[in-house]
Amino acid sequence: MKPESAPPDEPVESLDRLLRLPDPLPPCTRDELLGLYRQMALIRRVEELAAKAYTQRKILGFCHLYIGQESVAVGAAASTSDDYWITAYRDHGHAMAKGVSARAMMAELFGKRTGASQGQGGSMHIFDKSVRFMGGYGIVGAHVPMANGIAWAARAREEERVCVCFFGDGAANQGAFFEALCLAELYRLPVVFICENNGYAMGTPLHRQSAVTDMSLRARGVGMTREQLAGWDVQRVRQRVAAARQHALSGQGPVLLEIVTYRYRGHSMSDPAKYRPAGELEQVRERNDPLTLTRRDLQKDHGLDDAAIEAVLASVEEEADDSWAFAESSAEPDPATLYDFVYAPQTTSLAADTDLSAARPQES
Amino acid sequence: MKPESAPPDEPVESLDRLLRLPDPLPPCTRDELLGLYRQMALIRRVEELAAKAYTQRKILGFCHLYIGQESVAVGAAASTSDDYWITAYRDHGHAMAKGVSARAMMAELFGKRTGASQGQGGSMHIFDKSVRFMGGYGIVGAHVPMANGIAWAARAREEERVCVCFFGDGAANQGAFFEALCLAELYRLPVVFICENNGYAMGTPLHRQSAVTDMSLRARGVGMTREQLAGWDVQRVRQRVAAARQHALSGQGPVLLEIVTYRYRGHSMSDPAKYRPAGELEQVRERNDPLTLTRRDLQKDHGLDDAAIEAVLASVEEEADDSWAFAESSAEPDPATLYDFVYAPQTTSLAADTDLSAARPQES
Amino acid sequence: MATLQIREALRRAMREEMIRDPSVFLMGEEVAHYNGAYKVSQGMLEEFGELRVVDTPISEGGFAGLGVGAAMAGMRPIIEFMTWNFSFVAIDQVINSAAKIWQMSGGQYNIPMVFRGPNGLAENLGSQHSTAVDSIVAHFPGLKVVTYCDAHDAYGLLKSAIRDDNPVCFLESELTYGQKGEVPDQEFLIPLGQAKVRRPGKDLTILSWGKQVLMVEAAAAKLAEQGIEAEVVDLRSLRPLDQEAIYASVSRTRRCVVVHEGYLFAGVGAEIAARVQEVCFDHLDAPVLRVANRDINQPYATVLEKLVGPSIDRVLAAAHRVMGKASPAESTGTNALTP
Amino acid sequence: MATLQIREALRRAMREEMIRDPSVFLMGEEVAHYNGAYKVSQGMLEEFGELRVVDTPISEGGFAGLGVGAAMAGMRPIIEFMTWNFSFVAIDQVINSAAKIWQMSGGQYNIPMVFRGPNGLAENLGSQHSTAVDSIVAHFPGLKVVTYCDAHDAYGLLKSAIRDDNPVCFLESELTYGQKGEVPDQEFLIPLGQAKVRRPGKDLTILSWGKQVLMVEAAAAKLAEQGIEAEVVDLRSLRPLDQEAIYASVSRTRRCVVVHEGYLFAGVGAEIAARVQEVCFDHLDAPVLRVANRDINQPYATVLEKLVGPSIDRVLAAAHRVMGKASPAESTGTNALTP
Ligand SMILES: Cc1ncc(C[n+]2csc(CCOP(=O)(O)OP(=O)(O)O)c2C)c(N)n1
Ligand SMILES: Cc1ncc(C[n+]2csc(CCOP(=O)(O)OP(=O)(O)O)c2C)c(N)n1
Ligand SMILES: [Mg+2]
Ligand SMILES: [Mg+2]
Repeated sequence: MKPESAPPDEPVESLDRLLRLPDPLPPCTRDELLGLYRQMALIRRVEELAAKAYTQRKILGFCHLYIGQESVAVGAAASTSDDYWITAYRDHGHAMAKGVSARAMMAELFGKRTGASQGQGGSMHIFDKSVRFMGGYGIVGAHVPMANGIAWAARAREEERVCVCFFGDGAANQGAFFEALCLAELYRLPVVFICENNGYAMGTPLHRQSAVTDMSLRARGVGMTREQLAGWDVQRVRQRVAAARQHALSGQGPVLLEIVTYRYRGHSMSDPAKYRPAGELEQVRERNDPLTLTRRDLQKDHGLDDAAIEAVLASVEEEADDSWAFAESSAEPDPATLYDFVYAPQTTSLAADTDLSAARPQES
Repeated sequence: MKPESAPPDEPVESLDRLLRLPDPLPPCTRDELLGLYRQMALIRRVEELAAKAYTQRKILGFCHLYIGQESVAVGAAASTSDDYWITAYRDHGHAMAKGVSARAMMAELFGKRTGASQGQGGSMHIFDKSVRFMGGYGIVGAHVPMANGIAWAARAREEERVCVCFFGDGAANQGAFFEALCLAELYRLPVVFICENNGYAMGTPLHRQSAVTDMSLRARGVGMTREQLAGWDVQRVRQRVAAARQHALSGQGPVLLEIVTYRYRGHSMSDPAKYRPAGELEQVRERNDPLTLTRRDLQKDHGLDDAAIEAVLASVEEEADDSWAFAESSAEPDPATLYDFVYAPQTTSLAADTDLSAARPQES
Repeated sequence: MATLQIREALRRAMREEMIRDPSVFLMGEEVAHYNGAYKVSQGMLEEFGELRVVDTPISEGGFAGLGVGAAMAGMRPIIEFMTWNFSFVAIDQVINSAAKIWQMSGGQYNIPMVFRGPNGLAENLGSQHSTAVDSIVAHFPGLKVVTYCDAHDAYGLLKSAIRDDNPVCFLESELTYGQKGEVPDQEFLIPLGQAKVRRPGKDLTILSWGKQVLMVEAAAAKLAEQGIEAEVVDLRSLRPLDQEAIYASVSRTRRCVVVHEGYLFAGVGAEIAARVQEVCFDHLDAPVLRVANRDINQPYATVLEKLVGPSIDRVLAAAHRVMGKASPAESTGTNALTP
Repeated sequence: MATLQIREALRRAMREEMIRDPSVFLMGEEVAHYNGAYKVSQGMLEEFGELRVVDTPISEGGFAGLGVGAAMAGMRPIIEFMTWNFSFVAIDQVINSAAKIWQMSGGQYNIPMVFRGPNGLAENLGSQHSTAVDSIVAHFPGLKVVTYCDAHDAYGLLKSAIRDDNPVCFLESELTYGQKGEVPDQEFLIPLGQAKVRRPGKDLTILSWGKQVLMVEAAAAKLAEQGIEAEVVDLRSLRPLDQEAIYASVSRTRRCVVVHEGYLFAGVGAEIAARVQEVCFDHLDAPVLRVANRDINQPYATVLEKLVGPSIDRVLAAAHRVMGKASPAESTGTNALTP
């Protein structure tokens, strides 16, 4: 109960605990950084090919490219590789960063049975249980509550794992997002919520969809720990996601990280993105391109020469081309499987086998 | 777009604009305060009779009493009598404070055709168009977005009216509530959101349903102006709602007022409210009862004697008793009207009558 | 053999399954400290603790989604909607997440979970608190939909629902939580998807489910007094639907009435009528009739409310009609014939 | 007489009604600055300004609820769901608020508003983006449910929907927004609740609505080549349903097939089949058959996707079956007969 006198109405700063943890990881070694660079380059190259395949109608439906945002998924993967991930429909980058092969990715886009989701899901619904990639989802905001359940399961089993949940700035207007934040904080669940603020929800710039444009502030209404950071630098993303993970696992509650980023393409393949102010894209690409920045770091901090970088890019090119060839040559799903995806086959025993000796007498 | 460098991560205080407006109204005159007292007493008395009628099965279904919270509705009505109101299922106090007669209220509870909603609505769904009472609703949180639309209409017609929207502390966990706050602030709608924090959502005390127990903080996540106040004193409620109304009408955006209050009865008639800590109810009733406090003010500040107060209470008693008699003697709804409430009769013209001279030529 | 209230039978099912399998947990509004809005989970917090019997804020979408995520990650959540009326703010999680993840993921993630809570009329609560969701949830492939009419079936079916490896919507009723019935002490499970003949008969088949079955049995007893032997079949599971049992009975009796709560239009009753007339066309001596809610929103006042749902009188009238005994068409309440 | 795309016909209807009545406004995601996700509202922001053509954040429940409130307070909102798939996060506002307020308030507040947007399959979008909501919204009394198959009807029906004094769910289709048709220059309105015979025929009646009508017409043309004269009826309005038109046609042809997109189970097709068999029982020479989506969630891959929905082949097979020409039962895709 509240005191009888009028309660204070000054802001309570303890409710705005920023994520004050220092960077927890040692800096990337040369090989680690080169690995992150290669992964970002591979995601970009695979998506460039996907764009091409889309214009050839080998890929159909919606196709939301992640180009420009690669540092977020790859930086996050560098510190949460063994954790659970869940994301929205712009999921190619997340899936590949988490471990889905270029082949399985491309084959899914091509709608083939070798695809990550056997051709059932398509671009928006990449899943891979083997790497704890819990999928991409098409209803904006709806997967955010699911992250809590995944974290619930991990905690119940005493796994040292968080659930990392990616969503967009637009999604931070959905009731599902808000309810999920409330529940996560109430139950102190090990979730790292990552709002990838790329400045737009489809054609709507941030300031026209929200009165607050620092989306990490959403955390304040529910008392959650928060931080906002620029996402261009894959190394910084790696560190701050590591810090958030550490916070969430410590039992102090979940974290909302807002990571500022930018998408180079339209919302989906069918969006010409005419709503951008002139020069905006060029400026971001010029100053903040994750690949360019990392290449610079590799050269400046780790002494890599152009030839070494080009060799990496060549292997990326090869892997991406191979994914296309693989997808193209894979078989279509078998129509005989049409009804296989209604119910999962029952494997849990339905026998009367419960040992009730542990049970207290039944109250009546 | 965000700057390329990492953005600041200190809280931006401008987003927490508290409601700094001073009390806008002159203090209550003696007659005004007596009027508020009478209204609170009438609401309480009618509800006490409703409780009695419920045990006699003259009132059925759910019946959520407002006893203890009267100062909130009555104080708010004192400064928004001509505005639109909308609320949840605990709506008897709001309806009567806004102008629904004791007779229409009681007859609705009795399910009679003379009831405020013709016996169609019952306790949870009191409506009265003639006093801009837009109803009580049964789905927690769902009416909060509707408040925005009512305010939208008022603004579009350039009425000098706000929509006052009442809801509980529990409702402040619903996605609908959050979305409504976001939209209201984005569109700067003239809405006064009043969270009546009575400490419980059914049997769950506040601290077990929300990590944040100052519910006005919900406003911070969306940048809305907010204030928290104790609701025991009907005069203070009157002033702060007036201040909020003034803010909302000034074009500066909506306000979230959290008004701390307490319900004396269980959640509904079927709840024995065993979950309260021992002595809590007694303490609140002893120290903070709205009727007792106002009676004290009337005597201390306006020199009313006991006899004057008792005369008011006698007239309240009479009016409440009359409402029972009226409800009891009213006719049941006519079964022949069963199908009258599916579709409203069409009164808008369906003739081809649009004057298109104002229209620009149709683009093709 | 113990005599249990339905709420006790449901509780026994949940307790046994929670003892059996640590991945089962119960979550919902007021399920823990308050012991359940309708006392179904009485005592369970004490027995299993706060991590397995979990109170939630009023955030149906949030905790339904939490359940889906937990199910994906290997738990077996039981998500209680205080009533199914409130599931509409969470229905996206039921139909777009729970029902589709097995399919979208190409068969990688199954969703072993139960959504449960009271459904349909609970008397004088008005239109926002009286909705039966049967037809909504049964519309979507990927979900199972199960209900019961007595304590025995409530127990055996809920146990199967909890063990089912797919999402199950389990529909209960406030009005019958206190209804008593015999439940064997020995553990048993009732497979989902099997209808049960409650009363054999040769003259017509009355199909129903949920608490309406008891009303239908009372109607059948009256019909018997009039010399009409109605076969009463409790479908118990709407998804999967025990089609064979339906067709077998109707082919034999050649007449069929479907009785259910909830809106008539595009309801499960319509589905059954559509199937029966298709499959049993040559065996039918009369059209399949439906007795469901009249096509209006539920009013508060008793005098109106009691006209809306199925009733013995309306079932009798429909039965007489399919038997070819003239009966005023309007009393069947099928929408085709009433306003 | 102008030839308009369907999106242009819809736009014309909205523009005219907004010119006629200042209380009409359009609200939804991307409707203003982006000119509509599917360009239905192209140019309307420029013409009517930001207070009448309103972009929203991604908060369907929030802005649907805003629309309901505005309608109560005397406005006539048109709420666009970018697609109806996203209405499930807002469906509580549609079915528990919009549909019920007239009733709950005892006839004080009517809700003159339109919820509109594309519905059903849009090709290769997978199961979360391919749902047809016809059966969900039609289930609830208090809502009207309207759809169209060509530009002419799109225009005339949307105008009536906007002027209707009750909440109307208006179902469009991405796939046909670009489809052209003739629309008279003179203003006209088409009353809601009137079916339209698209092709007269004597041998069987095919009932359909929405974009499936065009496919059904193509099927009817093929049937004609085979000497079977199918009457094609476009229902246009599912609520209110033009029952008389249905019964009149079927009583004459004595055979009926219902064709619609969306899930089969407890769908509007089931409702129609249930009614037709009840009312026309003595006139039917064959069971009423349904051709709807197979009872599964929509897969992404084209090779699978194209097997799910109604198709000319499946309509032909159903028609042959009701005509008594043997045809493999499975190809009708009715759930009663296929897995
Ligand atoms: C509930 C719902 N509403 C609308 C949509 C249509 N839609 C798909 S993506 C999108 C924009 C999302 O923006 P944001 O969350 O910022 O993510 P981004 O696309 O920028 O990655 C919209 C409106 C949807 N899929 N789901
Ligand atoms: C969506 C929804 N969920 C659950 C309920 C059941 N319910 C009715 S009132 C209530 C508690 C509401 O608490 P609060 O918002 O604090 O209002 P109060 O009753 O204290 O006035 C609950 C859980 C409901 N009516 N609607
Ligand atoms: Mg974005
Ligand atoms: Mg409360």
